[in-house]
This record gives sequence, C-alpha cells and structure tokens, in this order.
Amino acid sequence: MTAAMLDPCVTKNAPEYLVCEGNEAAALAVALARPDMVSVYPITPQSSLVEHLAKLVADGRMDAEIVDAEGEHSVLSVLQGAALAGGRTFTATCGPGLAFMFEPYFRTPGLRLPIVMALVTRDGLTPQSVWGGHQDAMTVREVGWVQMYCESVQEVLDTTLMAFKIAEHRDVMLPVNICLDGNYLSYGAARVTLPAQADVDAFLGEKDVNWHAALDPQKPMAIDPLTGGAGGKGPATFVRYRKGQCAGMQNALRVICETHDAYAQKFGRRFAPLVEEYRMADAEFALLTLGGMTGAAKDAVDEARDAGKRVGLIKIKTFSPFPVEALCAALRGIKALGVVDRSVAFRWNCGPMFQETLGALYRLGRPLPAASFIGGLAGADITVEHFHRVIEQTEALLHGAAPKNGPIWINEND
Amino acid sequence: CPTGALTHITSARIYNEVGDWEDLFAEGLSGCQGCNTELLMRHALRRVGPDTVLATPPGCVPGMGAVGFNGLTGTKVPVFHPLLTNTAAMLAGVKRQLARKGREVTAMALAGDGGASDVGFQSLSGAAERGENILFLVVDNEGYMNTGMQRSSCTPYGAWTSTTPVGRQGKGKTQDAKNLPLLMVNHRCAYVATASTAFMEDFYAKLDKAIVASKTGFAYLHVYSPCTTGWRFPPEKNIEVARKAVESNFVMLWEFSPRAGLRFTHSVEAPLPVADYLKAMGRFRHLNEDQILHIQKKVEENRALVEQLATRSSAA
Amino acid sequence: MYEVRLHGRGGQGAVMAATMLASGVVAEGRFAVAIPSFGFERRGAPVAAFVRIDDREIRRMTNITHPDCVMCIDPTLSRSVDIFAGLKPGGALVQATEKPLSDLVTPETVAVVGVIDAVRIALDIFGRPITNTLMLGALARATGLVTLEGLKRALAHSEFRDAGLRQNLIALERGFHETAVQKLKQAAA
Amino acid sequence: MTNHRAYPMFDPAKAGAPDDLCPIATVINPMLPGDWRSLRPLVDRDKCVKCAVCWLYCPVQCIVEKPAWFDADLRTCKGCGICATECPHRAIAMVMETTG
Repeated sequence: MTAAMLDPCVTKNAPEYLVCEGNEAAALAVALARPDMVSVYPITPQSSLVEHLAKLVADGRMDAEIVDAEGEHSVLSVLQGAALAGGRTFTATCGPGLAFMFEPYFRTPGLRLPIVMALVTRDGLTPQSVWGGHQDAMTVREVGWVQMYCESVQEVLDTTLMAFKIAEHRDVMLPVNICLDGNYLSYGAARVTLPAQADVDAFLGEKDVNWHAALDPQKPMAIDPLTGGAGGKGPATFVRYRKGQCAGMQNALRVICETHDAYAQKFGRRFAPLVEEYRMADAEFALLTLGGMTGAAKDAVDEARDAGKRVGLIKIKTFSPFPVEALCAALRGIKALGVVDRSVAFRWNCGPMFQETLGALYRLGRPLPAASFIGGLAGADITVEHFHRVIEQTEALLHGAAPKNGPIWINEND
Repeated sequence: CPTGALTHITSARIYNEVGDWEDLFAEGLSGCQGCNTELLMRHALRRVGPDTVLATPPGCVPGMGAVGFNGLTGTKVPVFHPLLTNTAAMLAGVKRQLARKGREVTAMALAGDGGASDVGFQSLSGAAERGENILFLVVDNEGYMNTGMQRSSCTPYGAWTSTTPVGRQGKGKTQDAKNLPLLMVNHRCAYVATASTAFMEDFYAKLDKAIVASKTGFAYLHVYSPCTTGWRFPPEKNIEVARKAVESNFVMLWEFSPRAGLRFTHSVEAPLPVADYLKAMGRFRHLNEDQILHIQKKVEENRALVEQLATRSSAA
Repeated sequence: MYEVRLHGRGGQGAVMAATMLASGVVAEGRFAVAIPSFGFERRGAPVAAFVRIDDREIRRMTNITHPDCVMCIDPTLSRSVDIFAGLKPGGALVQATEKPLSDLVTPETVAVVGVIDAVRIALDIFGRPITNTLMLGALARATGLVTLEGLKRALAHSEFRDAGLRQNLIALERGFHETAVQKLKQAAA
Repeated sequence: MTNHRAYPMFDPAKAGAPDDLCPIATVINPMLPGDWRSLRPLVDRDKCVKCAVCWLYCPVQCIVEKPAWFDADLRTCKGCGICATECPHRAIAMVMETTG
C-alpha cells in the first residue's frame, strides 16, 4: 500500500513491491512528478484517483495545490491558468465529466499547454452506465491531445510519469491523456514497483512549462488574440499555428519512443511506446487490441499457440497521434486481422480502432481481410474465452470466409 | 451651480492623483463612440496597475481589441481570453500558481454581465465559494452587446433586445433582471460593491477596497455600463443616462463586506420617477403604462430589499 | 494460477480484504491481482471481489467465474447469494459461521472447508462485526495460499495505524488459529 | 502599488519562443481611432478652468493637459461628445469635422 512511501525517510523501509489499484498507481506517479497544481472533481470510476491525491497532499507527502473545483469544466480551466503561470499540472476525469470538460479540453492543445490528465475510460451515455468502456476517449480522439492506453497497473504508473516528460518536451508541448480502463484497471489492484523519488527527479528534469506563453506581469503579452478571418494576415497566421500543432503531434511519435527508451534505461521497465508486437514473428493472423483487455488476449493467444494456431497480437499503446508507420510494420507479415474495440464508431458501424486501421491498411498498400469486434461495453468483461472466439472467427478469414459487414458484438450472448 | 462645483473638486482630485499613471490599454481601442465600458476599463486598469494579470472573456472588452488581433495586442499587462464560461476558474489557476511562486499580483477579470450571470455563473460562484483571491469586475451593459444586443439574465424587464424584440406580440423582455451583486453578497465574498461611472469618486474608492480585498479573498465589483449602441441613446448622453439610473434608484450604489455588512455609499432618498430614466433611451420607447408601473414597482421593491439588508447590517 | 472469489456485504471490507490478500501474496515475492466487482457498494448489499494468484506475472484483468476457492466473510449471505456458483471441483470454502463444521451443507465441488465464528471473535476484538482480516487468517489456515507472515506484512504496509493495526494483527492471528479445517471426501473432479 | 508604468512587452524572439505554438501577441496595436470622428471637440480656452471633468469621462482617455486648458488628442478622439455634454462650464463645443 502507500504507507508514506514518498517520505524519503520511509522509502528505505518500503517493501520491494506494493499492491495498489490503477487509480492509486496514477496518483502515486503524479506525486512523484511533483506537480504544482492538481484540480479535481469526483466521478465514477475515477473518484478514488482524486481521493488518493487529496490524501497524499493532506498527509504532507505531496507538495501541490489541490483545487476542489465545482465541476470538470472549471477543473481544466484552473489548470490552464496554472500552466500559463508556469505550473506543472494534473487532473483526471471520465465519461460525462469529460463531456462537461469538453470546452476547455478542446482548447488545451491549441494553447500548447503540457497538462497531463488521466482518462479513466467510461462508456458513453445513454443507456445510463457508470462502467468502463473506451467511448469517452474515442469520442474526443480528434481534439489534439496525445492519448496513450495502458495495459497494466504498473504501466499506468510508469506511463503517467512519462506523460509529463512527453507533454513538456519542447518539440511536443501538447496535453497528454493516460487512458486506463475504468473498473478493470482503475479499481483492479496489482503488484507494482515504485520508482525512487531521486530517479524520477532526474528523469523529469526542470519544470519549464510556460516558456512559450506566460501570464506574468513582468512579461506582458496577450494570450490567444483573435486569429484568422478571411483577409490580411489572418489566414496565413491561422495556418501557421495549425501546422505547428500538427508538427507537435507528429513529433510526439518520436518523443514517445525516446521517452520510453530513456525510462527503460533509468528504471529497467520497458513498454512498447507506440505498438507492441506479441508473438508476431511467424504469425499468419493477428488480433489488434487496446488497453486493459490486452492481458486476457495475450493469455488466449498463448493457449491458441499451444493448440497450433499461428496467431499473434498487436497492441496499440499510443492511439493519438495514430502510429500509422508502426502499425503498418506490424501488419506486414499477416494475412488476416481481428480488431477488438471497447467502443463504437457510429458513423462507420464498426469499432473506432478498426476504422483507423482501415486507413493504415491503405498506407500498407495490401488488402487484408479484417473483422471488427466490439466488446467490453459498459463494464462487460472480455474474457480469455471471448478472445478464443475472436481468434476462431479471425482465423476463418484466413480460410476465405468473407468479413461480416458490420461489427461482431462480443458480449451479445453473454 | 453646486453640483458642478462638487464635480469640479472631485474630478480634479482624481486627476491630480492618477492623471500621470499610465493608461495600460493601447491608445486606440475600437469601442463604440462614447463607450462606457471603454471608459470604466481604462480607469480600472490604470488604478490596479501593471502588476496585474487580466482576464477578458468574450464580449465587448476583447471585442474592442483588448486581447488584440493576429499578433497585435491592446493591453500592456498580460491579458488573455478565457472562455465565456470559465473566467473565474482560469484566473484562479493563474493567481494560485503565481502566489505559489511568491509573486504578488492582482488577478483581475473584466467580464460582461452575460458571461458572469448566465453561462459563466457556475465558475464565478465556485471561485467565490472557494474564496479565490481575485478581483472580478463585471461590466453590466444588461445584455450580450458584442454579439448583437441579445438578452441576458441581467437585461431588465421590458427592455428591447434583439432576442426580446418588439412587435405586434412582443413587448420586450418579460422577466425581471437577475440581481447578480446580491447573489454575490450571498456568497459572503470578501468585498462586493456596485458602481457607476457617473459617480467616479465612489467607483475609485470601491476599486481601492476591491484591490485590497482581492489579496486575501474574492472581491466582486458590479459596474453599470450604459451602452449607447444597444440601449439606443446618443453617445454624448452616456454619463447622463448612468446618472439618471442612480438618481431614480434603478441602480443603487452600495458595498458589502462580511464584517461591515451592507451599506449605501450614495443613497438616493428622493428618487426621480423611473420613467425619467426610461425615457432617456430607445430600448424602452415601446413601454406601455403597465410596464412602466411594473418597473417602478420593481425599483421600489429592490430598494426596500437592499435597505432592509443595509438596516440589518447597521443594527448588527 | 489460483483464483479466489470473496463474498461479503458492503461495508464489511471484502474489497479491502481482496487487496490485502494480494498484498500478502506479493509480500512473499509472488504475483497477485485483485479486482472488485463493479456495482454500487451500498452498506449491507452483497458484494464480491476476485483475487488471482500466480508465481508469474498475471496479465488478464478480468472477473473470476470459476474460482478455486470461495471465501464468504458474512454468515448469512449464502441465503441470498449463490456463493458456490462456478466453483471448480476440488475447490475450497472459507466461511464465517457460528455453526460447527458438521452442520454445514456444501455442494459436491467443495473439497476443503474452513469455518470460523468470525462475528463473535470480531465483536470480541473490535466491538463491531468486522470480519475481513479475521477471514484472511482463516483463508491462510484453510488453503495455505498465503502465509500468516505475508499477511502481517501486508497489514503493516496498509493504512492501518496504532490501535487499529494492533487489533487487526490480533484478528489475523485469531482467524488463523481458531479456524476449523476439514478435508471432505467427495467425488473425483 | 508604487509602479504606475507598464513593464516592457515580452520579446518572443529573445526568449526563443517559436511563432507556431500558443498564439500570443506582443506588439501594441498602433491603431488610432481619430479618423472615426464626424464631430470634433473645440475647447474655449477662456472658459476652461481645468476641472478635469472632460478627462474623467472621456472613454478613450484622450484629454491632455495644456498650460491653461485641457484639450483633446485628436489622434484618438472618436468625437463622442461626452466631454462637451459633461463640461460644467460649457467650455467645449462639438463642431463638424471639415472634409478633405
């Protein structure tokens, strides 16, 4: 458990491993990152994350301003102000909270503020649901935040630390979401290793978040003047900023890889930065997964391998910016693909990751039979048994079965 | 004339004190001719001074160029566009972070009545409840003037706006205005006051108190700002309209602090009939007798309510 | 991989017991994952939590439908909940009850039973019927899944402090020592 | 509150801030609205007692002090006429701008 882990005097006697839920792992990482300001508002399944943060501050183990704002809209607004005044900032939300936060959320990437936010993913309303699913994160995937999905509690902790480094990198300067599956990762507890504070300090380096735009009386400037319009300098000025934002997103692909490398060197834990290839070397077909579902999928792949099926798994970690090149590289050798989404792309009648993958397949230049599976909606479990069926149905494509027009609903008959 | 003599002394006193201080807005801002908002914000920012961070949510203040356009700015202190909805929250973040670094600055908002009383009210109320150290100045021109003179919850009963138009059926706004400053009193802010540019000395005194109060709590200043364009009166009549609003008790000048309670700073004991005020502008031209009566009754009700609060305060 | 399902009522600490069990296992250098069932954990309402234990890293973050062991920390819960649902043949039951072993009715899948009059002991220790740490001691005794030492280390690193910690350490000990364990003769799995 | 002068504006080039990140503005708008005027204030220097009422109420704050009177800076005066209306000594008249 947490047990004064962050007090340098106590760290010496801390256990080698602790067991904590994903929300607590994120909170511990935030404390290690020494933010200046954390603003919070409770919402299921994120609430325990902000409770852990509040407790860390109340116990004197974290030196940060905690602003209990009156709603998510103000939560992110407070952080925008703090970041413009030079603060390292963090918050967390999900589902309806994200929807309410949308106005400042939509604006953050354009301000180029390196705000870090845990997105404890939750399915969308309606039907009324308080449970996990990726619908909230997928709905905002085009807004311009960097979004990385975690598979394990340890990865939540490590990715949260890396998120600050990635967001604040001068070539990126974009807000980052750490996406962790509501329920299964947020409340699921597992063994994690906590890095030492001194190592984290060295890894993250000096805070310098508002070198480009500051609200400081001694450096007067106007932040976000009216820009654009159809005449004069407007159009060119606006395009310049938009291109800058696109460049930041593309740079993020490189910086995410560099940061994962540096993290592995410093802390000895290596996670695939963009796309993980699991048992892909001689795979004939593969599953494509995202986030907390991946562990069960890997177990299923291992069992299918034992049964002689040449199946592999590709996991997308960085969903925004979409890692087109890395995904194409992973897809190069296979002949059929099953894409498992935990949310719905209503416009395309498939999963959002499936839809994005179709774009990558065009880039690959090789047609590939692929099926869209949708499961785990509103807290439903995607079990090893479910993945066995996904493997069977994907394998059928290999043998000439025509891909279904529309998604295959994993939990339809549970 | 005695009034003139009084004004003479007052104006000279303010001029002698602050006339040399730098106007912290650009020389040229594109407020309408005779814009009361431009007048009050130039005075206010000069008084608050350069150690300030200024928030100007969408409205006439940035609309006239305070935050600038394509690389040009209209303000000499750091200034930003919050959203219409999050001024108080964003400013709270700025102020807290600068305070954390040991910097003493005034975090000031110049917000319109719409962004404060309607869509931005949650953020305002939350920041006031948390006691954020902010000077929140609301420019009340009783509507969304920047977007084309639409109704806000601060628009008074009977007023024509572009969304409460006058026609065969429509006779202007059918509801009374929300009393935002009294709502802020109910938040027990460190300081709450109403002001008018027709009473500059009163405005300056309240600015000074609000600046001090904002160092340790939430200071709220509600300044009535007659809008020549939206209220339909000639630009040169601006101060006259503002003055008549006070002299008819349509607008009352008072201040509140939790310790001292509420008190009138300029009590009008023998008010003009409100019709004299209403006649001064085009937005009330269509009113029938019943409507004028309704407004007169509301003015008296409001006066009685504030009087009651003031009496209770002085008794306490 | 060994899978445990914990049953209790909201407010009794079943979810916390799951995390504590995982901590105890991890304190011994092995791997564990604890997952609560996701509902509205109102005081008194039935709740469940799941724990997976293994010697290597556990990847799946899913619910448990076919547990190796069921632990029920409330004596009356089995009246309203089918606590044995999906239990694997040869499974274990750890039950809080004032009944003697001989009075316990169990399905054929149960091969090992541990019982303890946890409410009485809890009232003795805490003055309140908090049975979760007691039942962890009982689980350790009945299944050998985790050592008492591991659980103690988990408690020491928990949020418990001072008197609360001392009481819970006593509860662990008494849970371990006052549990009656019986291996049942049963049909082969 | 001892300082009543603006600090120098931030210089993004000197700070190494690229011009394609957060939109900022650091150059004061040089726009002067004097050309908006159709009427212009004309001060009767004999009547002016330098009471500063015109200065107090001028929305653009364009009133400047002269040795024995107050006058309007016509680069920024928008010609609203408030000064003429409010002058307690009737020392200001609004007169038509001449064309050309």
